[in-house]
Amino acid sequence: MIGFNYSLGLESYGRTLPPDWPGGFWWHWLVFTVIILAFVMTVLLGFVWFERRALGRMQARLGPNRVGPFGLLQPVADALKVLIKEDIVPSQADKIVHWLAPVVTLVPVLMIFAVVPFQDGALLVDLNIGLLYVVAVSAVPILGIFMAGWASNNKYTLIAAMRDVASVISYEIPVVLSLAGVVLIAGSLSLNQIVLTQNTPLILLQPLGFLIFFIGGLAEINRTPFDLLEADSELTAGFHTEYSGMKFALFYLAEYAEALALSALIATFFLSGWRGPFLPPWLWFLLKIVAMFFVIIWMRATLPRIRIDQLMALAWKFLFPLALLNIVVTAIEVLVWPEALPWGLIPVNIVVAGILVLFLSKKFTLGWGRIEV
Amino acid sequence: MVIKTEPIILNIGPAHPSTHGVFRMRTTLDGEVIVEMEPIFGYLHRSIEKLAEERTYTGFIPLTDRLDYLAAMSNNLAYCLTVEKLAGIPVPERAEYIRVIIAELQRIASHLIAVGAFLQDCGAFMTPFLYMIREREKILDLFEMVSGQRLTYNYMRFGGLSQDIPDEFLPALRKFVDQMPSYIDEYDQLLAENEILLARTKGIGILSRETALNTSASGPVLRASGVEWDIRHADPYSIYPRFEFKIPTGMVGDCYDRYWIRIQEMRQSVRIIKQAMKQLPPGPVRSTVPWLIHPPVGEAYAHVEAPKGELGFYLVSDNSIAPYRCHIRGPSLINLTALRDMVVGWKIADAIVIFGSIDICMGEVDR
Amino acid sequence: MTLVLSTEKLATKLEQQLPGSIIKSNKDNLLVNSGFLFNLASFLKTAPGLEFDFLSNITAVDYYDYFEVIYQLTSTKHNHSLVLKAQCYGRDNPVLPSLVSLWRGADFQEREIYDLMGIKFEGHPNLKRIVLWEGFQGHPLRRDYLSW
Amino acid sequence: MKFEHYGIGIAKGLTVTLRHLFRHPVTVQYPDQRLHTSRRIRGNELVWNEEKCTGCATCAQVCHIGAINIVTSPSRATNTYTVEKYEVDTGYCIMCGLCVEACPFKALYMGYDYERAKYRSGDLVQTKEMMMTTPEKHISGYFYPELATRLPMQTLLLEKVKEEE
Repeated sequence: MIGFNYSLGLESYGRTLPPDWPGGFWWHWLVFTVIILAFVMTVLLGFVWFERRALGRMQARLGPNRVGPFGLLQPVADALKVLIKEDIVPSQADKIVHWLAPVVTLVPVLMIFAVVPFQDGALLVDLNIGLLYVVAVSAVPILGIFMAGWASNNKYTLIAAMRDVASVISYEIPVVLSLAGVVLIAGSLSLNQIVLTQNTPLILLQPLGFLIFFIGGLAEINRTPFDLLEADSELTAGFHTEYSGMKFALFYLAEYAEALALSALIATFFLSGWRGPFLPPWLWFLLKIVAMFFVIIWMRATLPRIRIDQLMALAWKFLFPLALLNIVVTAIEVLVWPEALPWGLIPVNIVVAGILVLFLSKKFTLGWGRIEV
Repeated sequence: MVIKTEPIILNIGPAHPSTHGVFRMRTTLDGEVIVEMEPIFGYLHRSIEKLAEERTYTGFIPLTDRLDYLAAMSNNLAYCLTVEKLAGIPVPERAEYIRVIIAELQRIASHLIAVGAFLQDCGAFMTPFLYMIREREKILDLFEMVSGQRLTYNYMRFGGLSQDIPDEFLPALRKFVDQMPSYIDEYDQLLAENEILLARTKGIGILSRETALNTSASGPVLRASGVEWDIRHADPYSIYPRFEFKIPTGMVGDCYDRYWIRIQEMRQSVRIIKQAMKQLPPGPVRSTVPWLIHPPVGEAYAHVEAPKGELGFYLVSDNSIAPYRCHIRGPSLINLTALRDMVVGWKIADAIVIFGSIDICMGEVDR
Repeated sequence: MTLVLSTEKLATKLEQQLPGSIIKSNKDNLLVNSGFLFNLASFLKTAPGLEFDFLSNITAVDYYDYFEVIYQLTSTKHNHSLVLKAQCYGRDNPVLPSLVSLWRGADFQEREIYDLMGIKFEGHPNLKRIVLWEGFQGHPLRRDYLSW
Repeated sequence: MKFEHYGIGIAKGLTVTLRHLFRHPVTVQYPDQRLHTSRRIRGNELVWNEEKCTGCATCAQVCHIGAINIVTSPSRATNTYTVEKYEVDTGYCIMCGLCVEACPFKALYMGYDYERAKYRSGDLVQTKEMMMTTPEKHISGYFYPELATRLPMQTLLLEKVKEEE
């Protein structure tokens, strides 16, 4: 990619290609699809339980503890309940779009995991443009959400859908730009390759990129404090107001799958993925995902929601310039002091990030205020 | 530049998570901006004023609990003060002190709900609400101890209280009063400096001093607009002149001021309770009043500073056992007058926050 | 302590200002000629030394022969209060001038009185039922209203 | 939105929630764990002492809901009233306790138990026999402080919550 020799411990991890499977590519495809689906679904159920328990404890209550040991089977019970519920479609709704929306939302989220490495080479397909693929696919679910909001024929859902489209399109830009820094250092777009090059977790080398990616990612998956599209105090339930039964469950799953995907991507890009001492790689990967998800839950338990114009202003006036500056700083570092990269630039980068954040925090204001009508 | 779009009409309520009951805001939206708002209520109208005319003076006390059910003790107090004024009933010293303690506890409880619900309207997912519910629970425990009920207390009577406080009340109260300030500090730490909360509330829904007075807003809403008007201080009832307390006033009149004032008032209430506990004299808590009173022909208006504002009862007596006319000046209803002014021009999200910051109770709005 | 103004003195002052406006004054309230109500109220709101800037309460009482509307005025500046009363006759179409243009706080309260007592307030910008629905028969707070 | 405090406010809030993660939750899991209610609780039933009752019907007059239905007949021989029918519709009753307060002969008490939900509203009507004082029926101390001392102390959340200071 750039004229920078990248040999940060690549040899020690050996081959990067997927191992040869007995039946060739199709066996590989089948096994990994099943593994990914099983992994995602089980982890999702675990996450639902984890979020509810953690939120409960943070809110001085217990959380679900009735079904199974420690309430572990609560998500299963919820799933069963939601399966046997009546599926209500509003009479004025656009039936086909209404039906299709949850599928369009959930499937692309699952597709993200195709390129996420669980171990060295253990991934469905090691795309050499994996990062571009992730960025492209992760933008598709808004289509489903907009379909849901539009087809429900309800003003709340429509407002929520418009908010979501606006926020996701805005936040794609800082998110992608923040990933450019990762790519500059790693020298590859393949997610497996990015992990392999991270002898030091990139969160240390790219603190600003991490910050932008985390905030932008939260906004894209609509978690607190950016949960505008299902702002329960404003828009009752947002885009899925008119959904019930299994279709609602799919939206619910998609929401958690997005959170899982964000955690997995942060773990891959910034926390050196599956790499770590002593423990098996997949366990490291899972631990990092859970840690990231805990941070997301923690923020949900604490923070209020921001307003739509503040959300947009945050993207365009705060994160976007920061992301551009981040690229410039990273590019200069990579070009000028390539040999100082692993350790020498960590304090420099952290200081630079701090200064930039402080400077921009001082400089800008958000929001429009009152509009004379 | 603002792009105008085709206006859409959105009914926020009557069944909506953040309308605090069955309140309906019929808003006309231009995109996300509210260009017109009309409050519609009456879904909970029970005609309590008419019911009062069919009941004895004493028999109406339980119904006052159902007005502002988050501050039932204040309603009891206001009604009993009015009847005492109408009929000239003396109140024993000890009862006055206990009334003050109870009313201030009720103010804390109501403000806890108000602030918690307000923060939840801002989008803080349940956490501040549940923390504040936890503290309110302790107050409800105390109320349950004295009155036997957790929400509809029916505790005050003309000329005192229904029963004296039990022996275990004061130690528990002391414990609560010692704990409470640290919890208020914790709420401050949780969200008072949070940038997102500041962004959502500072400068939002400004109610100017003139508009606040002109629209007869009262309570924290009026004080947030910079008017130092607290009936406990301006027109003291009961024994409030004996206590030292400050009246927190806001500078701007925005949502943050209203939030901040409620937090400060809780601190002041704790202060009043501490003073009242020190001075609490022994003695009877109820002067001998017949069950069926026949107040002389006339009328009386008495008001108290209820948690939500000026709560007044206007009673007309025709010397019978039932009020000839009972009018309730509910602060929730009248504070809503300014809602349209505050809301128009802001976004839906702001409208919810502004509405939450007024802190109404639909039981009192519709009556 | 909110000072309850000595109504006798005030009555003479008002009588000088607006002759014929005060029908009766006793210890704690002023009975106002309803024709002069609006002028009197605007005088009370602005006159130096009085400045009743806060209309705390409006209510109406049904005395069968007439309706009496009671205004509780307060001045937050001077901390004094005054009770005004106005009477209107006739059960079919009792009318009083509206004070909304002086104190907007009268808005909902006058609507409530209109809804429950049936007193029309002339000049109210949006006089319609507030807690009951449009088309409700009768006015429940009247003494002769029978609910069943 | 201005980052006036550079995110310190957010960080402060996060510490509060994190601290609560290690605190004991205050939830009471109701049917399994029960707290003692107040000694003065106005439970949703009335308890009636037939011996003390003279049939004066003060309770029925005082009840502003009209939930008490009492029919008495004068018996000339003993110069008393006999209570023929005494019914309380606890479906209408709002547990205000005014009847207990008003009873001049201390014959009426609030119940201490509160779990009296029924499937039919008709079952909520307490007849004379159901209201009689029996040994297994708990009487609340509402308005009877001497009865309150027999009841267990109220569990307070204040004392239940132990903070790790």
